[in-house]
Amino acid sequence: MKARVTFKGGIHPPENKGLCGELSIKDFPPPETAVLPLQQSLGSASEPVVKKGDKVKKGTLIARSKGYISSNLHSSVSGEVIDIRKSPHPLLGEANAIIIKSDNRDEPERDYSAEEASADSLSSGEILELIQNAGIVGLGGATFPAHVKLNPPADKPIKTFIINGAECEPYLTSDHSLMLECADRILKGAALIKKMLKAEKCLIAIEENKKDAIALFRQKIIQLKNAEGLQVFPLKVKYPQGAEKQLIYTLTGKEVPSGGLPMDVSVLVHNIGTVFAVYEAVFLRKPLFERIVTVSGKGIKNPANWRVRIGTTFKMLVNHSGLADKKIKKLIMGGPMMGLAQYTDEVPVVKATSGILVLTSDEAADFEHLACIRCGKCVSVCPMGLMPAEISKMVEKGRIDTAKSIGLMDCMECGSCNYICPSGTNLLQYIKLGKYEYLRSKNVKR
Amino acid sequence: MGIEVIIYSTGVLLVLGAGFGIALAVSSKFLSVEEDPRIKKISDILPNINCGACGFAGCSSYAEAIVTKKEKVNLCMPGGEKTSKKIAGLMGIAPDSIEKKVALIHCCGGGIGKKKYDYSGVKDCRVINMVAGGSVECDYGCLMGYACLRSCPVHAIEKNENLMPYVIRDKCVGCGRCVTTCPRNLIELAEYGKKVHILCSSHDRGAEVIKVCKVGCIGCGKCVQACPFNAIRIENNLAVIDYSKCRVCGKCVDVCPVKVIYDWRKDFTVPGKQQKSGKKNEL
Amino acid sequence: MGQEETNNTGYFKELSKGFIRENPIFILCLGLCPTLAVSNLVENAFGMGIAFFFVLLCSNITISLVQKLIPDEVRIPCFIVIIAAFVTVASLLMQWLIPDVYARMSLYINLIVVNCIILGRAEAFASKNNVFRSALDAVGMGVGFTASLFIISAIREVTGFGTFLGFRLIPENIKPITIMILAPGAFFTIGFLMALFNLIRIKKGKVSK
Amino acid sequence: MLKDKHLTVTVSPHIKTSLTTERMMWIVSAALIPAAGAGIYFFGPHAALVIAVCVGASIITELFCAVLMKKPATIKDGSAFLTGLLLALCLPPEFPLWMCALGSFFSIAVSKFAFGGLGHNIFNPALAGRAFLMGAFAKEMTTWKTLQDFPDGITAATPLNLLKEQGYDSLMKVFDSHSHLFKELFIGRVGGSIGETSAALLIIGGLILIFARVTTWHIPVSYILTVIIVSYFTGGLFDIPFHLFTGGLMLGAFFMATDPVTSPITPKGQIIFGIGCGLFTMLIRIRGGYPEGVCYAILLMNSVTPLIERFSKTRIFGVKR
Amino acid sequence: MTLGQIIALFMGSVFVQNFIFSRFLGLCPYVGVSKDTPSAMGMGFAVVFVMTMASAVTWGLYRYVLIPFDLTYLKIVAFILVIASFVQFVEMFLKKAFPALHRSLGIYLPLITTNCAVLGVAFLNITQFETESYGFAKSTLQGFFAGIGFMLAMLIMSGIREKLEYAEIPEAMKGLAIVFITAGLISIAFLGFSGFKL
Repeated sequence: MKARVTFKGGIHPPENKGLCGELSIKDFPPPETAVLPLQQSLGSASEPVVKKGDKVKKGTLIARSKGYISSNLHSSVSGEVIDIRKSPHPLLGEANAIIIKSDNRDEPERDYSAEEASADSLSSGEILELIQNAGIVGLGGATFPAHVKLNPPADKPIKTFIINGAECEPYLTSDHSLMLECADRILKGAALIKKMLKAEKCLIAIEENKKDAIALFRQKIIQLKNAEGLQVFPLKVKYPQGAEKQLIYTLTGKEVPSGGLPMDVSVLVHNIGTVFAVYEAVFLRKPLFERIVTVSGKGIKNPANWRVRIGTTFKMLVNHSGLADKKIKKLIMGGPMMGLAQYTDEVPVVKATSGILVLTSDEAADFEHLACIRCGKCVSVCPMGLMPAEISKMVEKGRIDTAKSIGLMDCMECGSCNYICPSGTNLLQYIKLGKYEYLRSKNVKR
Repeated sequence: MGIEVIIYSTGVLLVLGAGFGIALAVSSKFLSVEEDPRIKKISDILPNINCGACGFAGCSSYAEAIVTKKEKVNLCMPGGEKTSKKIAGLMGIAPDSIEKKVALIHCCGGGIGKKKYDYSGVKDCRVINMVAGGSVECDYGCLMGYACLRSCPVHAIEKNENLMPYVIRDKCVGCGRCVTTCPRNLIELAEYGKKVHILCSSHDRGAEVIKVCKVGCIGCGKCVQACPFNAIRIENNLAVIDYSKCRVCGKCVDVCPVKVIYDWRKDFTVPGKQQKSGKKNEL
Repeated sequence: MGQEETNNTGYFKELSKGFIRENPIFILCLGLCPTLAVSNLVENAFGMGIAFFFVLLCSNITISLVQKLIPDEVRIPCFIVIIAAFVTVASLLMQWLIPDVYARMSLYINLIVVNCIILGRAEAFASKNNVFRSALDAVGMGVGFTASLFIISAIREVTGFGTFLGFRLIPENIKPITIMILAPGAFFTIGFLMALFNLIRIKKGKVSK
Repeated sequence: MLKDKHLTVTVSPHIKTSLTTERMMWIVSAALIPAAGAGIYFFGPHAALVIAVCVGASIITELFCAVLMKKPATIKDGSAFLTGLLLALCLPPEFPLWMCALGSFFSIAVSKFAFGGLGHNIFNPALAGRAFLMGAFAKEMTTWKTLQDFPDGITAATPLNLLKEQGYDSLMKVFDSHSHLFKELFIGRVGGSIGETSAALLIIGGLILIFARVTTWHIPVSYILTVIIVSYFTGGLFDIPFHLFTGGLMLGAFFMATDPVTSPITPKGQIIFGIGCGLFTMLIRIRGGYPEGVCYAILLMNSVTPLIERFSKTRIFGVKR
Repeated sequence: MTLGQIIALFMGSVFVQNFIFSRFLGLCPYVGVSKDTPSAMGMGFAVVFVMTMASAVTWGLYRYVLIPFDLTYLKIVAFILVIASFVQFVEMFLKKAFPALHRSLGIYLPLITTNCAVLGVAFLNITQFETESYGFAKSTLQGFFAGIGFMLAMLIMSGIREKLEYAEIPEAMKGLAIVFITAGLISIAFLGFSGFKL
């Protein structure tokens, strides 16, 4: 199996990455009140270990993981727990959250700046434990708990570890700026994970539009002493280049089987941000309570990349960056292709927040929905080789089983079909509806 | 034409007929397949709208199940008692009685409740429910995406003037498709005879309900006191009627301060009708 | 089919149902092959209609007469033989009376034997009802069929040839739409007439609601 | 403050391409303008009238049907305009105007709106209209106009007609040499339908479509390649440019067969579709009763499009064949 | 028979004189069973089989029984008898061997009995080959090809009808009306084959 030039399909939406200007990371001041939703990862929500009135410091564990797929949650400010109540959640609409009022002292639980010398001699189990304690989840957006993913079953060894620095979503530059700023640390984290997994290769995949990052990583790897198997892999600029299955196909030529996981083809993919968080957790013993967030979009006056505490509300970030004097239409968490539109700016930054976009009405134009003219563009752009128009038509007519038989459940919801459709058909919405109905009918049958 | 023509033709036809008759008779011996004629008869009796309420793939497979697996004969909701009696007569067994059930939407405020945000996209409540937890402030309110309306095989659900879906009780066949379709589980099958219902599903506390909806149950308990048969209880901030005790007296209807209890005998064919909402706010 | 209820209905209803309510072509959608094939000229349509009427009437009467004698298993072959006999008679008669019309459409006259309407009426009606009712049914159906055939052929002849029963209706200098007398024209005519019937039914349904 | 703004909420994605159906239709129409212009230039003002009547009748019929079906009138999406234009381009320049209107009516009302309007039709409306007119008024449809500035002694027949009815020799009598014939065919100074004559302009238009990403290369390329191969094997080298540049092949391959609604949705299906079109075109041209087979070939393939789609499904990523 | 003749017969029966689109034979099963492709295919195969065999059998009957005894006027009765028994046989066979197929074809299998296409091909064989030799191979092949043409028409229509299920057809056009309009349009396309020089 060999690496490919690229995968089949995909689209080229306008990048708009230049909006952010220079790619330095600025520190965003800790919020007055931090809203920390208990549900930060896939799986079950974590269980609070603090109660109203408790004093916490920056990095104090405030909620423990509950169940196998779940993650820890730490306070992002020092102060007092004032409530645990339902509040807006960027993914779920509304969910329980721990509200912490800052005492403005920003006192850390321990010193997070010095590197632990002993990190190199830790065993795999110890590293995993550190990662689990730090509450690390996949920071690309899927928010799958990292310790679960990094601990594959014994019969599925990982040969290739891929670091996903594609950042194919338009507008977003948070990973890019992180790569430029923290290349050394990322490489350290990468080496650590590679060693832990006993992987043969570690590929750092970066889209070609980030030439400076590619050059930087290449240079750093040459300087590194034990850079065996470490390699930078430039990717063609295309959406969804960063999608796990497509990335694996491009880099290794292997296709993850339908319904399978990357470990079925001996590959593990982690986002660049996650690798950095692992570095921090293991070398600095720092839990995940802040992350890089791109605040951008044509509705924002001064777009930038911020290092933001989890729990900061979108409102603070948006107000701080300033609203442009344009007709504003949407507030989105994440990229414009897969991000989630928000109904209120009261939602807090969570671990999954890679960007906050304020789109004007000319960027996020809906156009009149016309009848499908069967142009086949959705078929040719679908990276999963599906026929989105057919699937959505069948879902619309209630033929969920037929839709399933032509690949309904293989869709990864990248939205390429929806982007390209000249008729303005909301293909992805129908596909999502179909998935929902299918799962529901399966539950009913049981 | 002489006599010989007639003899010839009769002869030829006789020979032909006899030949094929024998061939057919022989082959039918070898190729015969046993099939119960009752299956076809039963599927003729069934309404053939293939709604699936019986739990089978369609009317014909239900018919097959009745004959081959001795399935119960009263599973067909659309056909009702008449059908089950007919089938029972055919099968030679006593029919089980079935109560006619109709769908009931436990919300009357969607059109009047407050909007959380402007939604654009596919107008289907199942989709809307996926976006930031639904587009109306009330977490238990109808989203007015009309998935139930479209799922109804007999077109028994329509929109009223507040654009809320409502069930035309006499058209409804009780197949239960809308029940499984509703993303917020607002619809249930209720007995046709019990004509007083509480049309709200909100488990929020009273104060929160008032904030978001004019016609939401606030759990005040007045109906509980008014009921002479102890048929109403407050369950998790929501009044619930126990239909086994309810005698349809209608006393609870008048005491309800937010008017979420409806009596269908009083011509409330359209829930929410008496609420004069100024503007029509469709999604 | 609910035939057991027909005993109570009036004779006129029996007769008239074939005209519109159970029109064999537009509503029951039976016997389409000859309808399409011979409806390019009104003359042909009449020939077909009469032959059809004759066979339907005779076979309905005969079958309702002998229904008791025929065992259930072999009834269809018996019906077919009876019908085939009358078709033979009709075809021989036409050959003698109107040889030029017959020459144009002998194939379709012969194929009356497998016309779904005749067999359908025999099976669904004549084998269960008495002679008089069967005859009424046959007359109704036959008239319905012939009338439908007449409408279709009139449309096709006027548009396709510009004539009606050979008389020129549309002046020579306006070119007739030749395709109407070809195969596609037959399909279009019957398709749109069916749509028209549907439309009427929908409208009626709306009014009664 | 964002709170004061009206936030719209939708499911992802939040951005969309700017290439809408509407724009696609107008690009196709624009790409046809050179060929239409050439038709008017060569055949005179009546050709312009034919185009105007077809377009006008199409739009009026579309409006009429939309009102009748209580659907929003969709004139500005350009589909009716395009249908009318395409129909006009495959009619003879001297075609009676009322027949033009009738053909347009048939195209829009019967082959498009009876099936539910844009996106639901099975057959290419313009071609269905042309085939209808061919069946209805065969004589008028095959009466061609003599070109004014043409070498003397030219009959009013198209080259394909000449070849079919009078044979190769008479064709060569009209055009002295192969190279002259091909030159005239390429430029378009031959008898024929309004928009079919100028192969060069049609190719330019077709390339515009492909580069503007309105259509893909699959159908035109497989169609034209099939014609090249079949004509080589049936007639030799001379036949290749002749069959390519005569008649409606270029118009059909670039503008008619690529009609998205009536062609298969998958790339593989589109290639099969193109090959089928090519085979039927050549079959009808060589053996059929009509000199030109493009129209019928595409219609025939339209009718089997659902079947092609059924057997040319895409391979789902991660699923082994 | 030469290969050229066979090809000519094929083109003639399948395309030029298609049973559905130009001869209007066998329309009842055509509109009835063409709702989905699998059953259209099954019905198509059944028709091909029956048509071929019916052509062969009626040839024998006509050539060796009806002509020698001068009973050609009895052809209607004789043919229908033969075909009816034959279809009965096919039906029994299907029921035994392919019960699933038999169920999906449902009430339409008996309709092959009254399928005018089957009887039609027998009559056509007589009339078409009256002037020339009424050969066994020729008439059987004609039956076979006519069946293929019928099946092709069924498949085309079933594909289109499956697609039409998702179309927004006007209320009045739904059902058989649109099927006939579609058939008309297909038959326009088939006009392209008229005047073939074979």
